[in-house]
Amino acid sequence: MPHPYRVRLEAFEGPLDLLLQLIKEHRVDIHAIPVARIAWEYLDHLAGADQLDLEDAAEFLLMASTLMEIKARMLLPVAPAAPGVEVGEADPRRDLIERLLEYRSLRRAAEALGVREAEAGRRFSRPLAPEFYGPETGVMEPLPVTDLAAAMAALLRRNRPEQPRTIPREGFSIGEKMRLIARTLRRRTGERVLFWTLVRTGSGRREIIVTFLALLELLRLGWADARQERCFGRILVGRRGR
Amino acid sequence: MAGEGAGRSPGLPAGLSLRSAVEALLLASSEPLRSGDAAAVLSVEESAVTGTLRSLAEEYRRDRRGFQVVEVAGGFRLVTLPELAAVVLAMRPEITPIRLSGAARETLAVLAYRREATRAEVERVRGVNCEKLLAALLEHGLIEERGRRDVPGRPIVYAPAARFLEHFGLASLDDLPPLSPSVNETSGVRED
Amino acid sequence: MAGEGAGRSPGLPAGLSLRSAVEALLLASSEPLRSGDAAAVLSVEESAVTGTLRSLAEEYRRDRRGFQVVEVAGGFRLVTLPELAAVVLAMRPEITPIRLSGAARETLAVLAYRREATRAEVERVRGVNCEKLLAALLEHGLIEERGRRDVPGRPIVYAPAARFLEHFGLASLDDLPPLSPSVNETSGVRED
Repeated sequence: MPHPYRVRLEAFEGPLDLLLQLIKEHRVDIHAIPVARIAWEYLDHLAGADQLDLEDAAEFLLMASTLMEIKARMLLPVAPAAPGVEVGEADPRRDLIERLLEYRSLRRAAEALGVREAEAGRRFSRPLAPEFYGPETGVMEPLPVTDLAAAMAALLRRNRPEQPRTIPREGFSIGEKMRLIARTLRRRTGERVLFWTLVRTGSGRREIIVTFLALLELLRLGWADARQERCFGRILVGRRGR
Repeated sequence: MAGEGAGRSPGLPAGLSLRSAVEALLLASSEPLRSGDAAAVLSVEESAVTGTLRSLAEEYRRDRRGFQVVEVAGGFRLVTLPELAAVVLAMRPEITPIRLSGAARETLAVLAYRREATRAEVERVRGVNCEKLLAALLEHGLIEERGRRDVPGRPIVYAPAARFLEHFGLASLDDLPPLSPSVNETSGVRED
Repeated sequence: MAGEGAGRSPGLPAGLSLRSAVEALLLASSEPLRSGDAAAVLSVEESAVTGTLRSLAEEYRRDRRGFQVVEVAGGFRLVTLPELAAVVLAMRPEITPIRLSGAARETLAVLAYRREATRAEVERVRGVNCEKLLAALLEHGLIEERGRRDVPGRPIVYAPAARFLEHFGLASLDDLPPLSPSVNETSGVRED
């Protein structure tokens, strides 16, 4: 029996959610659930579900059996509770009603939180990725100006003709590599990149190690995450969600 | 975390106002600025810091600055005006705010309004298995483990973490939106 | 990078000033804020943004705020006052302050004592490649580009920036400590 407004089960957070929805459609008081009717419709939904993933469906099925049980017990001439009448101790619906009320209260709380979440998501604080620590805060180690003069004097003394030319060595530090990795990851938001793509081609062992240490530092700071499926396997690096 | 450096107290540099020092700390803080930490660093009374923070908040509002001081997760933070969200996001598309799923919000609501709960308690209220969800929330730092409950099986107790407060813009758990008593349809049943 | 979102232009929200919008962008920007990008996002002329940034810088200085607007390579940035560095560092011990290496000091010294120099000129004095170093100093706002020299190749001319003076507590470049005369004579730095 197809339901006119069949919904996919995944659209519901769980059996309680589905039940609440059905009750709402009938515009009845939770305290006076017409169990027979609701149970029928509930089963319809299960039957009409596109696909019943066993793991996800277990809870829905459990609720179905609870409903059937309540329905059966209500057929027994023990507690003749007319609709709208306060639910008595013996009402087989009591447990279910309490759970529904509690769940509905939770739903409302979650909705209220959702409003706060949306508001909070519209305010942005200063981004403090590790790569910006220094310049971001404008913090520089104090240096007396006399040091500058000394540097210049030394430079001039040293700077005589015929001095052999020094070939500059490639400099790299962990901080520099952190900035580099962070920059790469930021440019590829949502992607994962291979660790090796973070290492420049032709890098020496020392540079690779420094890059790796920089990655570890970013992991420690919670800025990036990395996965390695097995020992010596490839390492996939991504930016960690905010 | 923010308190680590509070041991050293360089104090307020000569010629600078408490206002400008607090402002600088607010800007440079990677987490909500705790007034106690700021007070320790500046060698002043905590009440002086809180007072300064509140008057800064008032000053920014009055001067119609593009940012405001908000109280969140037990501290203070300098944030952009919500009205300017679209502008900021157009500039920095990579910071699209995360919105949690309804299931995640429900789970967090149970933990937040009850202050803490075990997995079984969350599952009883929600009526569904919450194992994966709790693991995901833990991984995102929104909740934390808080010991074990002294009942058979010694289940882990979960509680909202500071990050939860930050994500929802709450100053503390006392700042949670009040649970509205069911207005319509029910016959005077108070919820929870 | 900062320009990614500049294509979309939400424009200035009604009732908000350009000043507050630019201020918000300055705060939320992870990289130096480019006036062109901000102008595109706000749908205004770039000159309006630059003007606003300069008047904000002036306003913060006048009001003795704890932060300032500095112009660094590629844009503008909101940073804490250098005098408050010790306080900020005490609060956030994880921040590694920018430390000027010996090489950086030498390069700055060359630029400062000569007032300005091209990369080739700096390299001639220092005897080593200075490309990366100049880029880093630019990024930190310690030096700035000042046009191009009218010689073959039209190389960029670098000069110490306002931030350099601030960092060393100098009112102007004339306040630099004099170099001992003997040294000065041998190379004729001042004249060149």
